[in-house]
Amino acid sequence: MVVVELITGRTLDQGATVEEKLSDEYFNAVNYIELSEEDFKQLALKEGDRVKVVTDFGEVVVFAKKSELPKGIAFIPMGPYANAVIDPATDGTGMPQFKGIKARVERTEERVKTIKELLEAI
Amino acid sequence: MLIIKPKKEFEVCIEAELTPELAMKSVEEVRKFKVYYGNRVVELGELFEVVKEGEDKKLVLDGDFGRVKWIGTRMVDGEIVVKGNVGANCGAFMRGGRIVVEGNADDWLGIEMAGGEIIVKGNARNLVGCAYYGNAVGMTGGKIVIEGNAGNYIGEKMNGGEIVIKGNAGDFVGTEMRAGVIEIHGSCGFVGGDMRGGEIRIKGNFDLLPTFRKTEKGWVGDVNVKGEGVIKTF
Amino acid sequence: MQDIICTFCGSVCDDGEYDLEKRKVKKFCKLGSSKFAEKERIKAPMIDGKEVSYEEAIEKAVEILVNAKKPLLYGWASTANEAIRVGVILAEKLGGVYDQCASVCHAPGTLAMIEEGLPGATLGSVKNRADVVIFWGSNPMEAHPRHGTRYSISAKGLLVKDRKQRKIIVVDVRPTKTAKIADMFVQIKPGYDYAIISALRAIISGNADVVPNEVGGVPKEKLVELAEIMKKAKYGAIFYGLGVTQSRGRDRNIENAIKLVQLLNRTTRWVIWPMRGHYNVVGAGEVPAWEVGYQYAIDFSRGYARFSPAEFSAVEVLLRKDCDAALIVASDPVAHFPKMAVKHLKQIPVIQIDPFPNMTTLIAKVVIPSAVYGIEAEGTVYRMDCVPLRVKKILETNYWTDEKILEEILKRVEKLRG
Amino acid sequence: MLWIKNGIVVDPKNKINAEKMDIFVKNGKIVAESDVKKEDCKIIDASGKLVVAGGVDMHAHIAGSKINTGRTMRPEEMRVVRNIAGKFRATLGRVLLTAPAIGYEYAKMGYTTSFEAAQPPIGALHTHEELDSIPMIDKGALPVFGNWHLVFKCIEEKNLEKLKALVAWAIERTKGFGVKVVNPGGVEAWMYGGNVKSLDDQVPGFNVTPREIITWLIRANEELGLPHSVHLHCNNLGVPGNYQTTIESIKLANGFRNPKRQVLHVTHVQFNAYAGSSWRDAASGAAEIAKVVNSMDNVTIDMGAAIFGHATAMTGDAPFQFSLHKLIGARWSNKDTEVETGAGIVPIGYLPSNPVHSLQWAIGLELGLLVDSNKVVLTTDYPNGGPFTEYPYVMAMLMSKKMREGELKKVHQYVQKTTTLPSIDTEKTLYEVIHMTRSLPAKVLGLENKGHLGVGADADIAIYNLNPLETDFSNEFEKVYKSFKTAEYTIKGGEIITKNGELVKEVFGKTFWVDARKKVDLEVIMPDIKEYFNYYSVQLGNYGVEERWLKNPSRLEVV
Repeated sequence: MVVVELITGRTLDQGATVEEKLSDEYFNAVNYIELSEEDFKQLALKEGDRVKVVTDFGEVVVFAKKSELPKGIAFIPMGPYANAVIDPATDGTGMPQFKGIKARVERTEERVKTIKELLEAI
Repeated sequence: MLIIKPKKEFEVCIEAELTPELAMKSVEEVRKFKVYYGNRVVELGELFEVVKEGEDKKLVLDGDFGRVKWIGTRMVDGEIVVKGNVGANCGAFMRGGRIVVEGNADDWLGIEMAGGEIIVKGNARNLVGCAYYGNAVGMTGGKIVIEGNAGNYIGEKMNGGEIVIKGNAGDFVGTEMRAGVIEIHGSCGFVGGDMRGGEIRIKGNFDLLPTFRKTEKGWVGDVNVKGEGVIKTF
Repeated sequence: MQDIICTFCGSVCDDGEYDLEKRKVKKFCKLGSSKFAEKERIKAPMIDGKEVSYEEAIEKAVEILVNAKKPLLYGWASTANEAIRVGVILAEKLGGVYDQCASVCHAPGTLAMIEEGLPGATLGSVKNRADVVIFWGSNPMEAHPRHGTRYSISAKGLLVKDRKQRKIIVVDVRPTKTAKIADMFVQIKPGYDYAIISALRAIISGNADVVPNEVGGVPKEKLVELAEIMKKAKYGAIFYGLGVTQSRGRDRNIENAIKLVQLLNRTTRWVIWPMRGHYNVVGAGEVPAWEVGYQYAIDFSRGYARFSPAEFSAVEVLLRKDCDAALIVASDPVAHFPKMAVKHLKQIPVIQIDPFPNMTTLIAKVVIPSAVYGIEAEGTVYRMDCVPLRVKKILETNYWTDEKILEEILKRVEKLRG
Repeated sequence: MLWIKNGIVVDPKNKINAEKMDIFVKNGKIVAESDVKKEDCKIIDASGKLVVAGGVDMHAHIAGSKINTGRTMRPEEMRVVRNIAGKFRATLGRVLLTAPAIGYEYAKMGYTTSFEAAQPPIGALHTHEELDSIPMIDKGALPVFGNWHLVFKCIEEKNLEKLKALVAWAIERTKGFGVKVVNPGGVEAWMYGGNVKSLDDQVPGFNVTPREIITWLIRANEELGLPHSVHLHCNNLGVPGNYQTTIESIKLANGFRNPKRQVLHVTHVQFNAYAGSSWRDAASGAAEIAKVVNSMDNVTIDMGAAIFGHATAMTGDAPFQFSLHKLIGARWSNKDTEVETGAGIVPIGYLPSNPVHSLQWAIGLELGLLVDSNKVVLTTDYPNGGPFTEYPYVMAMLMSKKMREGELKKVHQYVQKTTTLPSIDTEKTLYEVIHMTRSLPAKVLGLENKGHLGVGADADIAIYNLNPLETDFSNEFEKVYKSFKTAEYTIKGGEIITKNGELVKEVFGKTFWVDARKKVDLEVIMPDIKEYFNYYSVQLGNYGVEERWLKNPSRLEVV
């Protein structure tokens, strides 16, 4: 298990598929977490492995990807997977905290849910 | 004393500017008091049971008022006791009297409060004692005590009065504060951004901004506004 | 067809070429090309998944809306001003709540503007004059791919001729694609934007001695270097993004950055502007501002507009269960709201107006498909810098426009409400 | 059809001064008695009431990015509820109003026309969208020219034909009405953090001066024969000592002549009428300015009166707005706009206890009193000097020395020695004040069918519960003020839209725009425009506003 500061945000692929949310392309554009090389190594992951991301606000299973992030920072593209674990509190601003959430990431054998399954589980 | 009790669970939030003045009215009048149930204007009696016990200027809100907003707005004297949670904007623009919340308080507790006392036994959310949107001055007098934790943005633009938080507070305490005292018994995040005056006392940990000078009095700043506010630990 | 206007992101590029035969757009980026590509559509209006006529769907929508104690009317960032205006008036008539996508995007910038104003510029000013551009928590290479070539990074301007004459700085918590092409990258600790901006203000105003050796993961020398660059700029621009608005500090970060810009303007010229996301998220705020006084998080339950993001932003309304019906126009809150907010949305009747099926379609009771602005419908939109553009109709369609659907709803509501 | 019976008519354009007469309306126009069938007319009994043309506001900021930014940054301004949603729209606003509120409040006061005084060309469509959302009144907008690189280029080349073609092209593209000039050259200097300080300062990067910009634009405007003259917001606005710049600018009209109207309109002169060298020794320069204006027959001004209370400074004069922000420490919005123009917004307020604010208040009134009534229009430069809803205050003040004496007691006594207001005995007549609010602004704008009640005029009419024959304007100023605050009837295009301050019917007026393309050869300027569009952030083909996008456009063709 590693502890990370989770960031969520836009990506080019997420943007290009945002009007096709029920497509496989969108599913693939938003269902992963980017981890730093160190964290990736520490979890003994290889590309395509799955991890469970757990925060105070929920948990979600996503695919793991290696990226150039600094150690301790992880990134999930904005979308339903990210939103399963972000902090909904807006602190009176109307804006939930989409970035900078403490999360635990661990290797898992669990399946990545489809978008519909994710929605049904809410 | 007037006891008001919700009759049912509400479908949407209610706006009811309940003040101790109501305790001075007859039960019939109180039942006819207009409250906002979403976009419907309804009589208080439709949604709440009303019981009168004696003549003192006191309101007992018996039940969960967590979805009832604007309780105690502009009150000047008397007392409100909320037996459960209270909704947003409680004690807004309050000038005197006392509000005791036995549960938790929602956002915007004591907006621009000028006098009186608010005691929350549970937690309070964000924007306690702040200036309302676009206004220049927050709390100017009176006292707010939160026995649990408080959220973010406590005492922004505060220009008098006192806020005491027995637990932890969130981020951005006393931003642009000019006068008054904020006391935090637990820990909090950033403190005193662009503070001009007043005092913030903290018992636990906090995030110090890089714009305060260490002096004998404590941390003085914010230098970005040539401020003379003081942050100290106790 | 020439001068086609893109209805994807806030850059609203207006130099596209559309090939009517191949049904393809040229010159646009990956996002713009995807916008103009053919894709799956909602085929027909539906009630509970069953296909119906537009009129039947509208009748049902009206029934839901007029019976609601507090309907939430949300979305609006991907439609035209003409539709937004009808939507705002509808919210006023219904005594509902109007909120728009900015509330989970750039609305903290509006809160900051309430505190300090917004010293800004059109993108054309930046292109012509800016010799220093800072992307703070924004990543145009992914979110606004042509922003750099058209307006900011390598745009060919009148006074600043090209990329070589312009210094590009990225401030972010991670090395983004934009950071890779920048002249300077300042990597900061998540959540320390506010402290870093305070430190820059102190350095610039001659109080560098107070600033500790390291702030938010950045060594003081680097901050001093950044401050020097800012002071020496002839015309600087800060473009901030969701990295600032969606993380710790939110509006307070921006407020602080605006104060930094105010300070810099005492000795040189600087402007600051948000990198707005959707092509007309600016219109979704400007239209209600002139119609009812506020940009977002507007409650009409008392018969007039009130503004309070702490209470009337869509996420807060949903978290407090403070709405009993929802009309979602040109947006997908089910995909983009936190789980707890979606939970309430699943429990109330939802009406959706959108050209494309999305996650909100999956929970909507009434679904009304609409035409795509900029392709099948004409209308006015505001680019991220508030420059108005009239997007074009290129292709014929049988789909109704958002404006027409909303007008029909409004007409019936007015009839019922008198 | 309407028959307004037995009213006391004041109609300065037609030289009617408080005469009892009937007015007839058909198809939205004033017509002769013989043109109506009396039995089909709706009769309004105006016995003992004042009947005048609907008011014309020739300079206000009512639409576009400036006021809308003002609304956004000032939610505290939007918390005054004026109307609850019902048959009519909900309206809000203290001084800054929502678009529906602007229309409703003008109408309640008997005003039926208002012009947006500064339209950034690239933002023209936004201005028009907001104008289209303002109910009740007729509208127009003045695009700004004084800091546009293309204008500088034509002047540098001393090419009048190009400048004329540019003006005609730009007015058509913006669906604008005339030529507005804001701090010529100064806004361009602001792009480098500076300003211009005199008419002969060189504009950075260009071989032109403010003097040349103003003069050349007057020349182009007059050769084009536009309905309105150049509309000038002078250099050095808000700077003590600026009255001299204002006088110099006014004199630039010398040598130009137009039989129909002025050749230069200088706007919100109150803000440009300060003597002294700093705010510590500032004084009024109004008397000197009045002398010059009165001595010329080709210049008009408007007051830009300051009203005590809240206001919001919003102008295209971006460097001034920044100085104001520095001076008072208030919020500040700025908008540098392509290579065209700029703008700024700062919240302000006028306090009677403040010597400078009192001075500003006094200067506005001095201008209204000292300048010939045929040359000064009543404005507050809404919302810069305050709300337009307080025009009746200014009207009453101009007509009553007694009212002024009372008000002078309430303000900072600094004005006693720094202005001539306490010593002015003039009391403008009702006829003059009606002229200053109706027929004169209509004439200044070049709107022939507005501001009067002659046959053929638009049937925009206000009826006030005020009998001019029985009113002592010197002493009954409270009654005068109250009467003008709320018209008994406001009639727009022949329809009753308000009655005693209640809304009767929502109508949407016209937007006037001027088409002077036939007067020029656009091809002389197109190559330059095309070249300059390399430095725009939009395509030339996407620039501008088409007539069919507007709700109710009315084209005035110049031939």
